[in-house]
Amino acid sequence: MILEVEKPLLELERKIRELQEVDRSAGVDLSAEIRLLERKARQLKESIFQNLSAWDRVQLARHVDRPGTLDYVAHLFTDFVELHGDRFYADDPAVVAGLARFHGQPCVVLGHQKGRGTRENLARNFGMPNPEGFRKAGRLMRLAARFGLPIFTFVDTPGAYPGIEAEERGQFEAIASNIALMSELPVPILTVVIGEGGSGGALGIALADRVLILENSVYSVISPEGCATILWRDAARAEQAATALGLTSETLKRLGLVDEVLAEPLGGAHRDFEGTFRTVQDALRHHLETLQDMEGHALLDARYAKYRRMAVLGEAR
Amino acid sequence: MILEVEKPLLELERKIRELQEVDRSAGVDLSAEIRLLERKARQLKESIFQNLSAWDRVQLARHVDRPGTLDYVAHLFTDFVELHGDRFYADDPAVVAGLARFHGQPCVVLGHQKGRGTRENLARNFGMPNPEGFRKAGRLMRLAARFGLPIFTFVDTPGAYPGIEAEERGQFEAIASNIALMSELPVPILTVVIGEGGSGGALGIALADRVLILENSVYSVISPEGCATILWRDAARAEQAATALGLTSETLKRLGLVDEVLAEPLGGAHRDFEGTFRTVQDALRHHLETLQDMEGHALLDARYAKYRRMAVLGEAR
Amino acid sequence: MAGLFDSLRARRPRVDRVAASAASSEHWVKCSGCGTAIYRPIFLENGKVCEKCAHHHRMTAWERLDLLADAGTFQEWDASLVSVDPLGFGQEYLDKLHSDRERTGLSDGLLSGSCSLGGIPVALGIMDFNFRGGSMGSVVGEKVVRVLEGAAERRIPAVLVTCSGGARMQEGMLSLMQMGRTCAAVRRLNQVPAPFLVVMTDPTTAGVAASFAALGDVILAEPGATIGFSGRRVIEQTIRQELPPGFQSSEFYLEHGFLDRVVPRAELKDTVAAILGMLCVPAEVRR
Amino acid sequence: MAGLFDSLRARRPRVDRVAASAASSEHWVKCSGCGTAIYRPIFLENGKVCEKCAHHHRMTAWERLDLLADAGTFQEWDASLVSVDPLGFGQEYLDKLHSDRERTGLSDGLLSGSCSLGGIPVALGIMDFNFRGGSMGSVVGEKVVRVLEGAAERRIPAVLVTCSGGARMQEGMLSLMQMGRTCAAVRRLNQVPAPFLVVMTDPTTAGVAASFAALGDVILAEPGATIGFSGRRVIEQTIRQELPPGFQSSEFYLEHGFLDRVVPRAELKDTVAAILGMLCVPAEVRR
Ligand SMILES: [Zn+2]
Ligand SMILES: [Zn+2]
Repeated sequence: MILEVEKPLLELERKIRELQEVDRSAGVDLSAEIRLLERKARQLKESIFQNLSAWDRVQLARHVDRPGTLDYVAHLFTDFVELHGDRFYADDPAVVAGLARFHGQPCVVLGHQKGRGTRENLARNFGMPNPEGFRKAGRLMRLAARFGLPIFTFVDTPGAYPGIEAEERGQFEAIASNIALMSELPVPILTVVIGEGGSGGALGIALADRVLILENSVYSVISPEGCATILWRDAARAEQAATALGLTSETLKRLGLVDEVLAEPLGGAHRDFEGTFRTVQDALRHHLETLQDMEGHALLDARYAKYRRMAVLGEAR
Repeated sequence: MILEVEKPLLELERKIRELQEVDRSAGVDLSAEIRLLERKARQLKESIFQNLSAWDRVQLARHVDRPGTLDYVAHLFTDFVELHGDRFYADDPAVVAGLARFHGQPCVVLGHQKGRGTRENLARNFGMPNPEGFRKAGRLMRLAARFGLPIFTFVDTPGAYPGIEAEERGQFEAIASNIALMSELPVPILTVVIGEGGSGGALGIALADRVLILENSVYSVISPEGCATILWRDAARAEQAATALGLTSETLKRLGLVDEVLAEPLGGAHRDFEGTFRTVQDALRHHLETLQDMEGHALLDARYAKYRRMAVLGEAR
Repeated sequence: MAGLFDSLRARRPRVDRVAASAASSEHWVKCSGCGTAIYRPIFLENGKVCEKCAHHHRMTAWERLDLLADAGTFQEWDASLVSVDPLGFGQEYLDKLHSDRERTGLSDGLLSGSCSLGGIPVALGIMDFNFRGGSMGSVVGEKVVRVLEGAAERRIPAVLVTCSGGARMQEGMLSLMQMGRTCAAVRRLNQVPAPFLVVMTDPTTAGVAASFAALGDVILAEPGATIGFSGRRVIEQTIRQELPPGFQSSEFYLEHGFLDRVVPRAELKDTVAAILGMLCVPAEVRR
Repeated sequence: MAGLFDSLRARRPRVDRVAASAASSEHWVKCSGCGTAIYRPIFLENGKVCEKCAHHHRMTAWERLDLLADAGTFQEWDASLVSVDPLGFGQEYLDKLHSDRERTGLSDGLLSGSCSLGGIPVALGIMDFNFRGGSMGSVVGEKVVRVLEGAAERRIPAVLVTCSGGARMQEGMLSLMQMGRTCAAVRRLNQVPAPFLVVMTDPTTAGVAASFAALGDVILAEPGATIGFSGRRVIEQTIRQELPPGFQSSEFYLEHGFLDRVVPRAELKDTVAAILGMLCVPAEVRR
């Protein structure tokens, strides 16, 4: 998957590889040219990634090669034991959840999981949970609360699945119950928006003491396409809608809706998994330490106070 | 519906009515004969109903005219507002539940509901709950606990529904969760077995501070027919199984598995609704008063202690 | 149900204009259920329920208030709280807010306050579809939270009548966060405990359905209301087939276990009062 | 998984006879999954799992103990608790109890005690199908309750391995009540809190499935186990059609959301230990 915005960069990188190949195989010394191109590539990268539009960010956030929940689980956590099922109706593969250790500390970790490739994507329903996904998450979060374990959630979904059966089985109830539940669990909850934060489907596992967001992730009340359709009856104006919706990490931080923006390696998370994991890991470790010093009651009060503030109000006259 | 055991009595009562008719319409004085027959009928009634076999009791407990949960709700309670739904999958008509007042005291009341007649029976699934029925009951019992309301449950079911979808949606989980829930709700729980107490489907709403049972109700770990099939591969020996299973009110009281046996009017509950309602009402009122004097903690300890004792154990050597 | 709207007061001159917008003429209203023309005074007398097909037409928040609150007991809260344009959507949006305020006599999409309801003191919030489709932005969210907090403080029931297409898109993620804070406020009310009763009216969908509206101790709905998370069009596009009739109606969700009762408008107040009467924890009531 | 049953001790001479009952000859076992004849030492070496089709054959409680408990750590509880005949079912039943005791080396259908499991002190209960089909009467119920209470007292995890067709019919309603008291004991353990882990093996049905077995903080199952509330025959009679293949299997219930994991026997101990290690609340451990 190649994004429009990355194309000049990828082109340059291809050229560098060609020169390197010639340099090596033909015994011609092209090292000066290569260095020059490499410097150019670095500059281009910087200029591209320092000037990303909201729409570019949407593309990056949806990038199929971007690390997903299970990638973070595999690299930031140890001893992961995936647990299944909502104890009511089904196991939803669009949400993965389980017990694990974070720096030795037992915890519950869960998140939306998209697939890579068509088959996996179908199995994972493109990361769009049915009610059972939210209920599985809720069950495991209750388990965490019972045993005093911190909860880590990773957000990466286009949204809750808009299907007939999902509606029949109470998609609205499942989301609401989870949000409410997360407001009352007396254990630290840390959320990272690692890709696409799709509306209620995202918030359904994202009411947290700390909501961190990767620089190029987005988090939006509605998809830009959906917004454009409603506002202008034209899905093609999604780019414009993306800007209007204020869905980028910076805007969310400015409005106080997320707690920290995590810088991605230059070129985006999908171009440097290890660098991304380090950043996320350090941030989670730091925030977990702060939260673990708090009593359950203080934690809940602080959580409530944080959300209590999330409104911009006017006064008439 | 006429039970075998009632036939001689009904025959005699028919004769009395005939004589009365003749007496009235033909102007012949038959009052002496009528009095004689009435005395005979009373004696017959007593001899029949004081010598009921376990199998007779099974028939009486299943009698289609026996008062059902909604009859008790209508006559013992006021202000009933039926509430629906388990908030997960469906509303199960085999279980009715709602808010009501018992002698002015707000409460939650619920129970299995069979139908009268084929159509209603189909709609009510013959009083056999699906998982949703147990979950609705559980939801309302939690509501009761939140607001400190006592809970009344009425048991009258052949058992939990043995269907494919019921199994798919976790019949076993639904029953277990309710039983467990009832052990931890710090409000008085009073149960009356008003008809058929069918195994786990009954216990699913019947773990209570007080379990009362009407004289001719039965409560059994398995239906006599099922037991006979397993033990002797012959459902026709159900009568024998009924005796062996110890499913009558007296046996249950003797084993300490129910708290009180409520005498039915002579002839059975189906022959005197008003009398039956009075008995049940008085008993519930009495027990509620005792329970309402207890703190939540004491209530739970007493409830646990009561069930803790329900075992007959031997010691080897 | 005679004289549901007897107590219309000075502040609500635009109620009639709102009702009129759906009418075929000034004196006649065309039922959107069966097409019958209904004489407006009769229509209003019947609480905007069609006598012929029982279709429940949308009510304004003020009309709903008259339906539910005991006459003369309502004290409005937060009447001057208005929406701003935090994301800079632009003048068009601000103009619409202004005209909706004018048209509805509301500060935003929710009317709230304290009143007594069948003699029971309650904190009451009523959404109005005529104000930006009842969409929930910061102000609606804030007012819902204050209704819930107000009820918790006074240890009285909270009653919320929902009527909303979902989040206020123009406030972006601020509007999504209203789901979070209203749900959290419900849980605080639960812990008091004080009863929380929801009345879903047409429509109650998306962000409002998937937050506080789903969390009532008891959830009632009016007949024929549209309820659900995803919109019909989105679902149809996703599954590439038409939706069955009755899908996402009140009756559908009653059957699927997510509503306690579907209550005709004429019985609504009595039902609400009966339920609250049984759930009310005895407590000194400060108003 | 070499030497799963190395530590067979004096008390368990009848283990082999039990296994032999399903065998085609003394030295060969016929796999009930695929029909393959397996050399008995290999069969036992593999924990009674068929190498060819991976069918998990039933284990005795003692074999299961060797599979799960760290060698030499098991201290049996309530070894002298035996069933009586409270309803007077008769001598035939008493004789069966007697011969099952002889045959299994168990006092009744459940072996219980304390041990360490992967280094973690636990209260452990293991049901044995060879004792009256693993049916739960007063003694099994009592022992389950004591495992749960023992774990609660010591603040250590409870692990229950289920293998049961349901209630002990011959104890009538006494056996039904075991559902109530075991569920209540689970909730007391939850409140400590101490972890409760369930391993469902073939079969786990009816009264055992519908009570404590369904309430594990984590519920594991062995592959291919039959799980459910109602028996196949009862369901087929009710709905008058045949049941689909795989119905009521472990895999079926994993898909339907009622199991956390289906775990092959070879991985069972490690999985249990890993989970308990993460759920264990730090506490002074008294044994
Ligand atoms: Zn009409
Ligand atoms: Zn095999």
